[in-house]
Order: sequence, then C-alpha cells, then structure tokens
Amino acid sequence: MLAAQQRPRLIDERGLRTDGRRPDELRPIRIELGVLKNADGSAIFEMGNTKVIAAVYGPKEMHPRHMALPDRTVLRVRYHMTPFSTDERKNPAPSRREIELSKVIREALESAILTELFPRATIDVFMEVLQADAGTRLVSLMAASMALADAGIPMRDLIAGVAVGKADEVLVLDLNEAEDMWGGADMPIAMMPSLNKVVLFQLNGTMTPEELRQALELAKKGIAEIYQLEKKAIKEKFVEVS
Amino acid sequence: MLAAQQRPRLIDERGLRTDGRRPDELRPIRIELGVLKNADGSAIFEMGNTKVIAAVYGPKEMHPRHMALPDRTVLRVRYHMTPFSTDERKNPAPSRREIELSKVIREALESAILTELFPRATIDVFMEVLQADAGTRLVSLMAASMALADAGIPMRDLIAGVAVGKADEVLVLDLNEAEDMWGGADMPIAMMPSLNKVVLFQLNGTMTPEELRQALELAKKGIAEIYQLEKKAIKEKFVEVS
Amino acid sequence: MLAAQQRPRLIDERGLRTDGRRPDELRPIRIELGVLKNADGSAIFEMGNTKVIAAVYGPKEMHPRHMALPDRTVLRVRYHMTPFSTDERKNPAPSRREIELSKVIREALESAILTELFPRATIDVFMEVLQADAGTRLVSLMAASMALADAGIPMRDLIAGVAVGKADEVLVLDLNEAEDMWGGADMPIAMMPSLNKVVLFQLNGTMTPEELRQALELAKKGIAEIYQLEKKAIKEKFVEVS
Amino acid sequence: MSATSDRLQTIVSNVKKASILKALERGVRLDNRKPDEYRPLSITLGYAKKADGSALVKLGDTMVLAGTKLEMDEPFPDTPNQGNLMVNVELLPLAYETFEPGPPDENAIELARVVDRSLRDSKAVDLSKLVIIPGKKVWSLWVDVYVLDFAGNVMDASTIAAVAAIYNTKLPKVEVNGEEVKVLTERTDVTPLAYPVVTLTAAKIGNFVVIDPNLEEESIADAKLSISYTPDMRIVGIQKSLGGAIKLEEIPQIEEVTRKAASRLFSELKNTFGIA
Amino acid sequence: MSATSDRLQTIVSNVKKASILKALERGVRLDNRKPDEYRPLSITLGYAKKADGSALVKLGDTMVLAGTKLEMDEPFPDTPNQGNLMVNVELLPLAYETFEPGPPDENAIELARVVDRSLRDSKAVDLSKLVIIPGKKVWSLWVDVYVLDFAGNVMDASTIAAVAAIYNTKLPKVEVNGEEVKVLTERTDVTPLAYPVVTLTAAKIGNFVVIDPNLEEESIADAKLSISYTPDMRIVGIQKSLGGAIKLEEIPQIEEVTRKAASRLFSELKNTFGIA
Amino acid sequence: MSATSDRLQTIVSNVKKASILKALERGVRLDNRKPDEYRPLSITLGYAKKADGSALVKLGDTMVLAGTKLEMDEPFPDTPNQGNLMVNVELLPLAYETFEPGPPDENAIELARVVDRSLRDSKAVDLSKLVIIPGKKVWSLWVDVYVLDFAGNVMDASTIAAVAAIYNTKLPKVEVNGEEVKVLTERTDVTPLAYPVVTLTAAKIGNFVVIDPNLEEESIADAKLSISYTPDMRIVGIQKSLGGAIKLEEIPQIEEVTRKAASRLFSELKNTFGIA
Repeated sequence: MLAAQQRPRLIDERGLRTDGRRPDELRPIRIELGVLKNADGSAIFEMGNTKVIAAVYGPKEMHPRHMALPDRTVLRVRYHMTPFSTDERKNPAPSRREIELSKVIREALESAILTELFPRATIDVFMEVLQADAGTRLVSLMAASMALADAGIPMRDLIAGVAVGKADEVLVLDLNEAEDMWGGADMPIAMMPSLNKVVLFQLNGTMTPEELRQALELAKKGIAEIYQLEKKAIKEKFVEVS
Repeated sequence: MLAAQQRPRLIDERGLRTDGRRPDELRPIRIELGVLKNADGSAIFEMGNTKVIAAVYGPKEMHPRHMALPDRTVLRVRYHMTPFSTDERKNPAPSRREIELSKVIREALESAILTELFPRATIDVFMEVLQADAGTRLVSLMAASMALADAGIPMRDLIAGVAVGKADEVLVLDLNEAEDMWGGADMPIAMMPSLNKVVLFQLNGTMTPEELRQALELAKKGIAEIYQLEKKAIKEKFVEVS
Repeated sequence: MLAAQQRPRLIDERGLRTDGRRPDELRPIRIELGVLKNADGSAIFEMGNTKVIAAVYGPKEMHPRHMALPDRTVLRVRYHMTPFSTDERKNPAPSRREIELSKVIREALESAILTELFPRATIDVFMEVLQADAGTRLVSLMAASMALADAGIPMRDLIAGVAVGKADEVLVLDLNEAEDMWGGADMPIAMMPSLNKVVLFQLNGTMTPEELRQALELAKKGIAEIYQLEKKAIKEKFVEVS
Repeated sequence: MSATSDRLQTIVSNVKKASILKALERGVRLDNRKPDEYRPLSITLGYAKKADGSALVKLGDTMVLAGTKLEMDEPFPDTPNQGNLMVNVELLPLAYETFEPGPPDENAIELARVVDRSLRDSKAVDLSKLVIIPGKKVWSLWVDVYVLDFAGNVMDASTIAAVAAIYNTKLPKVEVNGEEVKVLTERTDVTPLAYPVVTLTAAKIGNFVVIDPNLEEESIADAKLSISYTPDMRIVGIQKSLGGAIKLEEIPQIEEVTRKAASRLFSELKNTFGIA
Repeated sequence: MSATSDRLQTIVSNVKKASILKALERGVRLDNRKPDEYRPLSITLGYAKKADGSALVKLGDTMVLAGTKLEMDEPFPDTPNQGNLMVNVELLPLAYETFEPGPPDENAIELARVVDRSLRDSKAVDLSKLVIIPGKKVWSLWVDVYVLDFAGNVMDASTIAAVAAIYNTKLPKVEVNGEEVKVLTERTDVTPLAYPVVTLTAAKIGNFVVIDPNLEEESIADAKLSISYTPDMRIVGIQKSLGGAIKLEEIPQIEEVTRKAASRLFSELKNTFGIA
Repeated sequence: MSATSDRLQTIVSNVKKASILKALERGVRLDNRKPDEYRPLSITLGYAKKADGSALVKLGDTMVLAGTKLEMDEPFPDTPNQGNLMVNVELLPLAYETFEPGPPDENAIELARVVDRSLRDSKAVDLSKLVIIPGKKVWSLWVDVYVLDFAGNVMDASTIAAVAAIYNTKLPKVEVNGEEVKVLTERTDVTPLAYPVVTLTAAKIGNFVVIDPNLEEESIADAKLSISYTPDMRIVGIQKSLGGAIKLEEIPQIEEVTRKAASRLFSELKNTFGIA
C-alpha cells in the first residue's frame, strides 16, 4: 500500500542528503552470521533500511547429474524479494528484474569462489530481500558472501559493494531509496577489495566519462570501509555500526 | 451459468432437510466397477447428485526412475474436476483446492494400499469429478478405492467416507450442496471401517469439542452403511440404493 | 497496429484478383539457401508478401536419451511467428494454432525424411515466420524442405505446397491475405511432387465434393510450378521469380 | 515444439501388423468389421447433470464425455450479433496408460481445433441465438470434450460428443431491463445447434483404407484423413494426420468412402436425437 | 498430481527411530520435552519494516516470517461489506536442503489453505473493518508467510505468524470524497484482527502422541492432526496429514491434548501482545 | 534461479585458446582484426514488411532482426504525457545449436533489459511523441529483437537493431474526435527516435582487451563490459558480464577504448541512415 509521492529535494542547503548523510557517507550497517539452523551457512546483512537474509547449501552432489560440470562447481543462485519487502506488494513469481539480478550476482560469486576445488558438485546460494530500500542487489551479494564464509567455502576474498549515484547532480555514496527513485544515476559496484578486483558493475541512468571516473573513486572509499566491517563480522559473527 | 441464490432454510418444521432427508440419512448411492476398457481398474461412484469416475493404472515401473522409492510404491494421485461439473464453469487448470485435495486423497490411499509389496513401482490413481454437489473429495476417494479393488491391488481394507455438517445448528449426515454452502461446518471423514482407522479427516467451519464428538459418532454410523454397499459392489460389480 | 477494414470484392469484372493475379496464378517466389552461419542448413522462402526463415540442426545425438527412438530419428519441429509478422502484435508464447501447425508440419516432414537412416538421433527444424500474408504453414514447410536439402539430409523428395481457396465462389490458387480472410475456403496441400504423394492436407471453410476434386487438380498444377523453382534453387542456392 | 514420439508405446507388434494386413487382404478386419464399417455407437444425452448440455458417447471401446457451459460475456467488437464458441479437448490420464496430467498437448489441441473448425465453418452452431442484447451481452458457449477411454478414432467421437452436447444445451430464460440482465432458472426450448455435423476418419494401412480405425489399426496406420460433413454433404473440414503420405489420386476415392459412411451416420443420428 | 516422495530424504535412520520410540516409552522426547510440551516460542512484531504488518516467529529451530500488504480493491459483488483476505505460504529454498525454488508445491498450498480456513471460518479477521466505501472500495489484505528455517511443525508456526502479522497491521487513514479515496501516510489504531486463533499439531508416532513435533519426529510420524482453536475454545479447523491412519477413538483423546495445549498457548500469547 | 552452465558447450579448445592469446600478444586477432576493430556492419531498414518498423542487422556473422509494433493503450497514471516502451529479446533456437525453444532465459532477459535501459535512460526514444490524447490514449511501442544467428557480441547488435527499427517506425495518422480515435492507414513522417544510442562491448581475455568479440573470443573471455553512449558521448548504461573479474583501474582504460569505438560507430551510422 503506497501513498502518493512527489519528487523531493535530494541535497539540502547544508549539502546534506534526505536522510541527513554527507554525500560520501555510508548508511548504518548490521551484519549477523549463522542465523539459520538448517543451512550450511547463513547471514543477515542490513544497510540502512535494506535487509537481506542469505543461505548457502553445499558443496554437494549435483542433481540432475548431466548438469554437473567436469572442471568446476555449478553455482545455483537465487535473488528473490519477499512480497512485503517493497512499497507495493510484489508478486512472488520471479520478475525479469529478479532473473537478471540472479545472473549478475551469480557471476560476481563465480569470480570469488574457488569453484575449481569442487568439480561435479553444486553450491546453492539463496537470498531473500526482507526490506528493499535501495541497494538490494549489493546487500544481497554481501549477505551471500557472508553466508559463504559462514559455510566455510573457500573464496579468493570477501565481496564488498556499494552504489554511487547522482543526487541533484552531486555524486553520492550508497544511494537511499529517494535518491534511487529521483536521482540521475545508479552505479552499483562490488569488489574483492584486497585483490582490487571488480566482480559486479552496472550503471543505470547517465554519467559523463569524467563523472564515471570520480564515481569509481568514491565507490572505492566506501567499499574499503564496508570491507573492514565484514572482516570484523567474520571474526565476531556479528557487527553493527550506525 | 448460475442464477442468483439466497440463503435457504436448511431444516424445515418437520426436522427434514432441503432434499427431504432426515438428519442422519445418506443420499442415494450408486457404484459401478469396471467401466473403462484401458484402465487396470475403474469405477463410477455416485452419491446423490455427486458423480465421480476413477481409473487405476499399475503397479508398473516408475518413470523417471530416480523418483522411485526403494521400500514402497510411489502413488501418483490426481483429483480433478471437469469444467462442466460445477455451477460456474471451472477452469481445467488445477486449482489450489484441487492440489490440496489430491494430496489429502493420496495420503488416505497410502494408509490403505500395501505399498510395501511393490517397491520401486508406481500406481497411478486418477479421479474426474463429473458432477459436483457436495462431498466430491470423499466420493472421489471411494471411487478410487473401488477402482483399486477392481484392479486387484492389495489393500488393508476398503475406504468408506462421509461428511458431517451443521445445518441450522443441527448435526447432519452426508451434506448436500445447500448445506455445504450455507451450513456452519463440513467435517469430511473417511475410514477403513473394519480396522476402525481414520485415513482422511478435515474440518472446515466451526464446532465445539462436544459437537466434534457427536459428529464422529454420526459419521461412524454413515460409514458403516456405505461400507456394506461397497462390499456388495465388489462382489456384484454394481450396486444402486436410492 | 491495424486500421479498420471492410470486406472487399475478391474477383473484379475482368476476373482478376485483388492483387491483379488470374485465379490460377502463383504469387512471386524467392528462395535463398544457406542464409545462416551456425545452422547445418538454412533457407529463406518468400511467396508474395509471406516470408519465412528456416534452420536445421542435425542429425545429432538425442538429449535426453530416453526420448530417442530405436528405429528412426526423432524430428523436433517448431513453427513460430515473430511478434511483428502479423497485423496485430502476436504474443511470442506459442499459440494453440502454432502448436497444431508445428505438429502438421512435423508429420509432413516425417513423410519425406529418411528417418530410418539415423536411429537414436534427432534432427531439429525451426521456422520463424517473418511476414505473414496467407500461406505461412506451406511457406514454412517449404523453407524447412530447402533448409534440409541445404543441410544435406537425405529425403525421398523435396516438398512443394500451395493453398487453393474460394474467392467470391471462384476457385483460386495460392490465396493472398484478403482471400484467406474473406474467402469461402482454404485448402492447403503439400506434396512430394515426383512421387505424387500428399504429405500435408487440410481444409478450412467449406467445399462441395466436386469443388474438392477441382481444387486438387488446381493445386497439382501450382505445385508442379513451385517444384521446378525449388529444384533450381537447390542447384543455384538462390532463385527469384516475380 | 512438436517432437516425434511413441506415446502409445507401439502397442501392436510386427506380428500383429502382419495379421491385420493379411485380414485386410481378405476384406475383413481383426474385429470382424468390414473396411467401411463403423463400430457400435451409443449417445447418452444429459449425462453430466451440472453441465448446461452434455453427452456421453461410446464408439466401440472409445468413450468421450462432452459438456457445455454458458457464461455471460460481451461480444467481440466486430461481431456484435454473435455469441462466442470455445472448444477444448482433454486427453485425460484416465484414458490411456501413458497419458500424463497437464495442459492439453499437441494431440488434444489438434482435436479441439478440428472440432472447432467443423462446428464454425459449417455454421452448425447458430451463434446469433447466443445474443442477449446485441453488441452488449451474449452467451459464451464453452464446449469441453473429455476423453475417458482412448480406444481409437477419438476424432470422430469428439465431434459427435460436441454436437450432441450442444444439441442438449437449452438456453436459459432471461429478463432484460435496459442493459441489466437477470438469468432465470427456467430454460427455453432453444438449442444453439442449427444442424449436426459429423467427422469421418479413414485410415490408410498399407494399400488398404478402413473407416473408424480402432487403436491397433491407428498405431500401424500410415496416415489418417478426417473429413467433416453437414447433412447436405458439404465438406466442412479436412485434416490429414500421422507421418505417412497419401497418393493424390487416393484422396477423391477416400472422400467417397467417408461420404457414404457420413450418410449412414446421419441416418443413425436422426433416430437417436431427432435432427438431421 | 500428488506423488509420494521422500523430500526430506529420510533424515532419521531406523536406529534413531528406535531411540525416539524408546524414549517415548519412558514419557520423554529426545529433545527432553514432555509429550505435550511446546518448544520455546518467540514473536517479534514489526520485523519487516516495509510490510504493513509483520511478525518473525521462532518455534524451537523453526523460523517463519509473515508480512502483510494492503491493496485497494473492489469488493466481490456478493460481499459488498467485506474486504478480501488472501493467504500465501512459501517454503523457501533457504529453509531446507532439498527445497527447490518455484511456485508453491502441494505442501505449501496445504499450509496456506489450512491457515486461511482457520482465519476465515473463525471470523478472527474482521473483514468488515477492511471496507472503505461499501460495495465500492475495500482493502485486500495479503498475508504472505515465508518459512525461513524448516525444523518441524511449520503448521503451528505459520498460523501464529499470520495472526501476529495481521495483529501488527494498522489500517492507514484515508480521505474519502465521493468515490475518490486518498490514502494518507498516517495510520489509524485499527487492526483487522478481532481475536487470535492458534493451530495445535499433534503427531502420532507408533502408539504415542506428541505435541509440536520437531523435524525428526515428523519424519517418522504415522500421522499428524492439526486442530485450530479460538480463545473460547471453539474448533475452527482440522487437518489430518501424512500417509498413516489414526484410530477413531483416538481423535477425541488427541483433541483433548491439543485443546489443553491451545489454552496454555493463548495464555502465553496474551503476555506477548496483549490480546486474547 | 541462475545456474552456471556450459550452454555453448566450450566451443573453443585449450589449443585454440592458446593461439588466440598468442595472436593477441602480437596485437592481432584470429580473424585478422585489430583489438579495437569492429566487424563489418550492415543494416537493412524495413526488412520485415508487416512490422511498423524493422531492421535486419548483420555484425560479422551475427544476425539480428528487430521489429516494432504500435498498440493503442492507456498511459500509466503517473506519466499521462508519455507512451509506453517495451523491449523483448529472443535467442531463437535457429541461432545456435544448443538453444531450446521456450520463454526468454536469463541471457535473453539480460540483453532485453540492457537495451531497454540504454533506450530509456538516454531519452533516445521520445515517449512524448507516442501520446495521442494526454492522459487517455497513447501508443505502446513494442520492440522485439530476434537473434537469428548467434556469432558473438549479440549485445551491441541488439542495441543497433532496436535503435534502427525504432528509427524506421513512422507513427500512423489518426483522427481524434473527443475520446474516439480512428487510426488511418497513412503514416506521418514522425519517428519516435530522438537520436541513436549504441552499446560497445569489450571483452577481457587474459591481460588483453578486444572490442566486439566474436563467439570464440566470448567463450574464453574472463569478463565483458558493455557500455552505452549517446552521440554526445554521455554514458547511458554499463553492464559487466561473465564470471571473471576486472581490475578497478582497468575500467577507465576500457571505457576510453569503447568510447573511441562508439565515436567511429556513430560516424558509420550517420552515413547509413542520416541521423546522429
């Protein structure tokens, strides 16, 4: 159920955003590992008002067998939104958007997991968006990364990601929902930070080549911050920063 | 095509029901076995204006093989309504109701069939509701039971079932459609009568615990009557009582 | 997008049709083989304003294997219309019409291909209607026949086909769209001409038995003409007659 | 996508095939019929009591139940003076061992479309009788053909069942006030069927042609030809099926055989439900 | 079509089964509960912030999240003074190793339909509160129950989660001008829940009956009986499940056990969210 | 659910891979192109005569046909002054041996969504031109991209085909009387395309970057980066794909290469159909 909305001013006279953040400031983050009993690994990842739960099963034998690959693990990845995670109820059948993002997240995870260690096997990664408030693909990917770590699956590095966008023509880090809806661009990017490698990268909206370069720098800074929190969460199973 | 309807009085001043029955009286019953050529067993079961045809194929080899079970038979059961069996045309695609009732009927049949005799095999049981006028799940289950007997598949007992409901707060045996639509409860129950065992049991609507106990007694009486007819039908391939 | 239309006169005072043809005259034909890189065989077949592309893959191993047949090739055939091939946009999901015509075309191809030469294998034949202006099933079947020849798959004969219909009660060869929509009959027929054998034959609309006999004679004449062009196209990979 | 399959799992062995052909050489069939002989036909009108019209048809061991339902609808904009006709055929899993539940496959869809075209092109269903308020309210007539026992020539049985169920359909009385329509429980005497149509199927087996093939005959036939007729012997639909070919000259010959059989069938139907 | 399957892949071996039965003979369960003892229950209201109402329910290791959404709709013609209620249950692939993504299977559909009937037949949801303009505009109340961890007795947890999420739903303020409705961002205090219902599941294992079975117990149980109650102990739904049978005389006995457990559960819920 | 698959069935052997890399070390590609060289491009406007606009695009051996259809519709309530744009991509089974018929898979959906975003975010399609009566009647513009031959870099070919088909679309003349709209058979000169956009795909193979990868190159590439541009060189969409990673510093370098290629491509398009 959604009340009518009008385009708000995204940057106020003090240079602050609709939620009071500075342009280069992240939203509060909360990470919890091992939240499910049955899954081999699981995590809840919150970033501002976006909340995602992820579960990992595997590595395990692939069924049906003819889908197995002789030289690496088959990843099966689902990004899904609960019907009550959005302003209007979302039909639970997978949308075209969810199908695209499941693919984009799978390809990001394939960059990170040492899939050559488990040929003929499969690893299942399931993400449910519980609250959607901008950044769901990245928060889902990070929840998956935490759940994989919780399951003890060998990875090249953890994955940290953040979106950079434009709010009233100002580059801003970690878009909120108003900026996502009314801003001029949304550039989600995720990396294996210690390897300096990009595993997910998209741009919706428009940027000049110069803005793109600045956006990448801004993203790098945010990713470094998130990465520290992720490492702490792995150690302590829980972290919260607001 | 359905003309508009208003809630009728369900019990008249003489204590009789809309179709003239006493509260503890069954509707007319007609059972015919061996009605189809191709099926290994088949039957038509009619109870009042409700009519169901059932067919059984098997036991036979399970395809695909990985669905077979090492210690017992896989039952595959479909309860389905023809589009012209109801007041309004029913879409032939399986409804959620049909999916639930297929499961409930399968579980009832699993209680009765000696599935351990045919490991790795499958038995298919298909029911088509030709006329729906209350009690379709039970009439379907009984048609299936007759068809299984017709196919010579070993069972612990035949299955007999009846619904007890509330019409104007009176407990009544074997609901008709008006009582199903306007009454206060619908308690379908099916048993293996000679073993005194319940294989299907549901309640829609409301009852007090005391009403439940009375309803069970009333059902037991109706089931005993039906069971006699079923045994006669097995012997003579046909029975009709009105 | 379609502007409103009214029933036109189909035969003018000179005895000519809406596109200026005589009743026994074919539309212009254009055939091109080997139009695709990946396919084992391919062709574009145009007849008047109807245009179809066909591709063939195989013979190749059948997957899944349990669908293979021990004594002959499995043909897998799809007749499909692009959404922009018709006056109103066609939903890309297969319609009941497309499902029927895929079957009818498959059965026609089975008459012609020496399927006993490749037991346990499969041959895939895919047709896309690019422009639909009457006769799509026959033009598709002929495009498939050309693509099979291009792939070097052994056949008893090429397939040539044409529709005969009734325009203002005159029997006409090779219906155009106006005649298909407003005429009294549509009798598509396809043959292996040198064997004098009919592989596809349908009638929509009505004919007297006597009209049917005349229609078959008219079709035979048209098919003979088309067959000559097909043989030329096989030799020269391309033919165009207007 | 249509794929070659062996869904009847070759029920007839080569030995059986040889004996079928050998019998045909002597002018008889394994079930003792003559080549142009129909199996016994029975029609029970009104078999399904909740349908608006219904008919149970037995053609030999083949059993088909058709039921109709009327639904109030709007007409299509280009046919304001016609109701709608929808034909659906289901090959139920009850009907044959290898049939699976699910949406209609290509065989069921082909059956439905041939029945539909025969009814529509022949004008056997008078769609103008389905109009309640021209341009505003019409009846949609759903015809659902349910195959219960699959024992050969389901095509012809489906057309008969559909026709009989439509004949058995009596339109309800309605009260019209402006654009408000109230449907009453009583029925009129009006059936939407103008006249019957029949479909006659011939199977080509080797060099022989038989009418109304049973399942064994169908499973070894090279091709089938199904031809639909009105009572005045107009042809109102043809469908060749199966993956074999027929010589061009054979078509008029087969048509003569099916036409004679259609004529006999109409006589039989006349006795059964008083039309034609 | 419903097919026998072993989707939990027989997680309990015969050895385990023997030890469960042996413990039950001594009146205890492997997780140290008494036969009629419920697992620890926790309810977090408002867990999903974008839902109109939500509740995270943990029952032992079982975890279920329910969320509601209100959508403006038209009422059904025959119930102009009622809003609509839709219940959906998803057995998420997160929740158990062998669960696959896809539309709800028969198990999820059965769960949804039992919860739906318990809510509907009990009148626990006051559908008249969902009316905005009688006959014209109502709220449709979507209740989505998402099973996150499948560890036994998801049935009871689903009912509790649905009830708690509906309780947590506060209808929005609206401005009505004629037939125009403007939805405001503020909420009223009105919840559509009239009173709670609970479902109590008993499992029959050999000759023993246990309440609130865990996953091991469910996987060896012969049958389950799920009975729903209102706070005044009316029975508002029963569902037998699993492929085993129950003696007729056992039903009243089991009902007494579940009724007592329901009574204890209502007391617990009273403390949690101030109703019942 | 998205699953790792080998749908191209590893068409390139390790030996081939080595030779591709060896050639790249010498600054050439196996098809004799330079790393930043596009394959020959041809565009046939109006190829599909029944479409409202169409274009057949060949990029090397890759062949893509796009067609548009206009349908009269109502606008979305929040955009009364805009028509609707829908983009669909089908990877036809004609196009590659292992492609199966069926609804669009994740690869087709990703292609459609990237094309859609490039067209939408760039405002290359002037949706206001699709309005017939503001708030009441608009054109919905369907763009169907059909891949006929799958031979590498279908992404760029799809964007070009979609843009060219939209350019080829001329809106029909209409007569508006109040809220009645009559569509005439004549066409106006108005195309809904404001200006073209292009997508440029670079593939990373080992330490090398190539533009417009062919199928062999794609099948051994670590990652691809597809960047869309307007004629004034604004970036209007980026998509990384494939399961490998790219160093952060490489992104600006690759963007410079694709931007130069985009510039050359726009020059070529200018000659072809007189815009940009």
